[in-house]
Amino acid sequence: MQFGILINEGPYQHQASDSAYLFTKAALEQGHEVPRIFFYMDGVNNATRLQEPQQDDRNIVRRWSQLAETHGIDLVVCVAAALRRGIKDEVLAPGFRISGLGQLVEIGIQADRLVTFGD
Amino acid sequence: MQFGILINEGPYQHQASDSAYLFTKAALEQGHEVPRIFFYMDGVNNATRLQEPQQDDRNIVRRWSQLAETHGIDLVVCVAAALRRGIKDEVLAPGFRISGLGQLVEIGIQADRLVTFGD
Amino acid sequence: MSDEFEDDFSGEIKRFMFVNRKAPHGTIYALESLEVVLISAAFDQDVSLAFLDDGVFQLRKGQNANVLEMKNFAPTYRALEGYDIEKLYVERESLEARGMTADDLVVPVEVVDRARMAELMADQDVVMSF
Amino acid sequence: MSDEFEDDFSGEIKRFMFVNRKAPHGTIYALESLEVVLISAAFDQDVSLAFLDDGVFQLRKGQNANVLEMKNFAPTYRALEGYDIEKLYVERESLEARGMTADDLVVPVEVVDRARMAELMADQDVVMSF
Amino acid sequence: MLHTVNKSPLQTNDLASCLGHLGTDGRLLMIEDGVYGALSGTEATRQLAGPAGEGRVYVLGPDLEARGVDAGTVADGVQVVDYAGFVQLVVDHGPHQAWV
Amino acid sequence: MLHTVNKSPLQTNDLASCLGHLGTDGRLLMIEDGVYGALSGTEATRQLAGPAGEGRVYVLGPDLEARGVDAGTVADGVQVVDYAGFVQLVVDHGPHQAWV
Repeated sequence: MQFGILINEGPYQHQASDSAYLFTKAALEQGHEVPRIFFYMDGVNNATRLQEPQQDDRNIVRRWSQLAETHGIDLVVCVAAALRRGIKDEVLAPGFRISGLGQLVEIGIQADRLVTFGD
Repeated sequence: MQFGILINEGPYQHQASDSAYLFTKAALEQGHEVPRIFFYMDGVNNATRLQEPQQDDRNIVRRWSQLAETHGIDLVVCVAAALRRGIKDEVLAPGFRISGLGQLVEIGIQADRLVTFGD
Repeated sequence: MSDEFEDDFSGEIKRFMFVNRKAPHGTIYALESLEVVLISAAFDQDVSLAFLDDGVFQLRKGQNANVLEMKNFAPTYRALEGYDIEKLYVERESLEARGMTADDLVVPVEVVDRARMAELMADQDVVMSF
Repeated sequence: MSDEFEDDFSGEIKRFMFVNRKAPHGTIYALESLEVVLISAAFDQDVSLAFLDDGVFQLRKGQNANVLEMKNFAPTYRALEGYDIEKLYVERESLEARGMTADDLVVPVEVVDRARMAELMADQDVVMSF
Repeated sequence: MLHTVNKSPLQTNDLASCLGHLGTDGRLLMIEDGVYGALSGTEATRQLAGPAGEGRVYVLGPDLEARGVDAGTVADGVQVVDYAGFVQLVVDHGPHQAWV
Repeated sequence: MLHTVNKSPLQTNDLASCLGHLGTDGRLLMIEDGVYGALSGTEATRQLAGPAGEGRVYVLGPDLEARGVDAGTVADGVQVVDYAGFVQLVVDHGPHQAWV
């Protein structure tokens, strides 16, 4: 089955992006496909390569990049939400791209399930 | 009277940083002093000069920089919170500086009032 | 308010429901829900909007967020009809708990009771909840 | 867990209360409250911690956030005594509503009723609420 | 002490918890989504009635106006203040406690 | 339809509102801070009892464990699942609605 994932909150502040990661990993392990993850609102803050968590903590951004590379996931960051929060191409981590909200509606249409993580 | 301000949420997602701005402006207009504003947790996302809100929307980061310049406010961003969210010297807007949590406790001690805005 | 247009998108038609449960202005959820709704119009899907709990406050008349230097997006709900988005459901129990009626809202809506709202939700292909 | 030390800071002593009302792990508030508490120890202030509403869950025994790949910071509350932070107040009504008692907590605390908690809050110079 | 509540009482228990800790001298100011607590004829009206009758409950006018709540219709005893009034409440009744 | 609730029922009305819209066939999964809804002997226990008795209520085990709630002590009828179980619930009962 194909899953689309929507993430509406930033890393570390809320558990949303942790839950989304663990859900996505489990879905892939069960043989499902996750063609696209859409980062909206504060969710765009998951995409900055400048982040540097403490040594004993998880690296949320790197986890996304690695998952995307291994499984060919399209990590899409909402352009309007990103611009107003200072997420631009120059700070984007590997695997992320910036695009429009149409990419969210599109995955909603194309995927079998859309799963939302927010606050 | 001297006010310290604590902001725990990022711009646009929550009203906290808007409320803090309007409160600070009102305090200054009434002749009070605001020596320091401390940005903690997602509040550190108020400090990026890369942000570019839509033309018809308020520019939250620029508002802080201008207020700080006009009134000599010390805009302090928590270093640990900033690092894990990708807020570093290279993206800091004018008037902001990165320092430790001790700066928050210090303003709590020195100011007559500490006013908190969060979620 | 849109970032792009995808008028040439074609495919199956799904029932999309946007569920709005948060008050406006305190968080950006209400505004960003409306942004997705407007974009969705370009995809020719079967779109409906549900307002319940504090979400009914999004449609309240007389809002003026400009006093907070914020965007005043409530009038945009009146533009939805022009995008052929006409299914706006508002929960009766939510209105009543807030001392409101349909007359307090900026647009004509269909007021439904909780049981009917639950049926409408269960009848969707995609639910986006804000 | 500290970013810096300011042992040489001197000045007046204020009564600082850290009010904890949120559950741990769902948001970072609980963890970051604890970080400020630890830093405050270096300033020789009169520090107390209040746990009420879902904040009492922060002290619950048996937590293991590592299963979520998150920091497991509950044991750190046991280190507070070493920083001479010994005033931990937990609200009785909040515990009871959650089916908990002081035996369910990772550290010894003073359980107080709501009226007493209100008095303690009113008696502070600085309140940081997380 | 000045307490602020910034969440709707119809969505969270923050207002109720704050009122339970207001004591005999505390002041309450409702801000942001908390201003819905000032709507008359709701469950919150009943909870607020005591301290409101004693003149200890305030609501932030700009947040009311942003949300389309007429300042003339707020619950009995609730006083409407602007941001300057918010500042003055902190001055007169501080310290501040945010029921976030 | 699979509904998820991620807030504590002691802090917000999300669980109550979700239960009011579960209908006769909906499933509920409590995640994140929502797992406190599975504590036995609380107000939430009573609210959940109906659908839990029908086997339609689940709670995410890893979120329970993170918070120190023993999976063996959850309220009657509430079923504990892991992330694989969460995925399967979406497959079996989707679409998904998040009561955020």
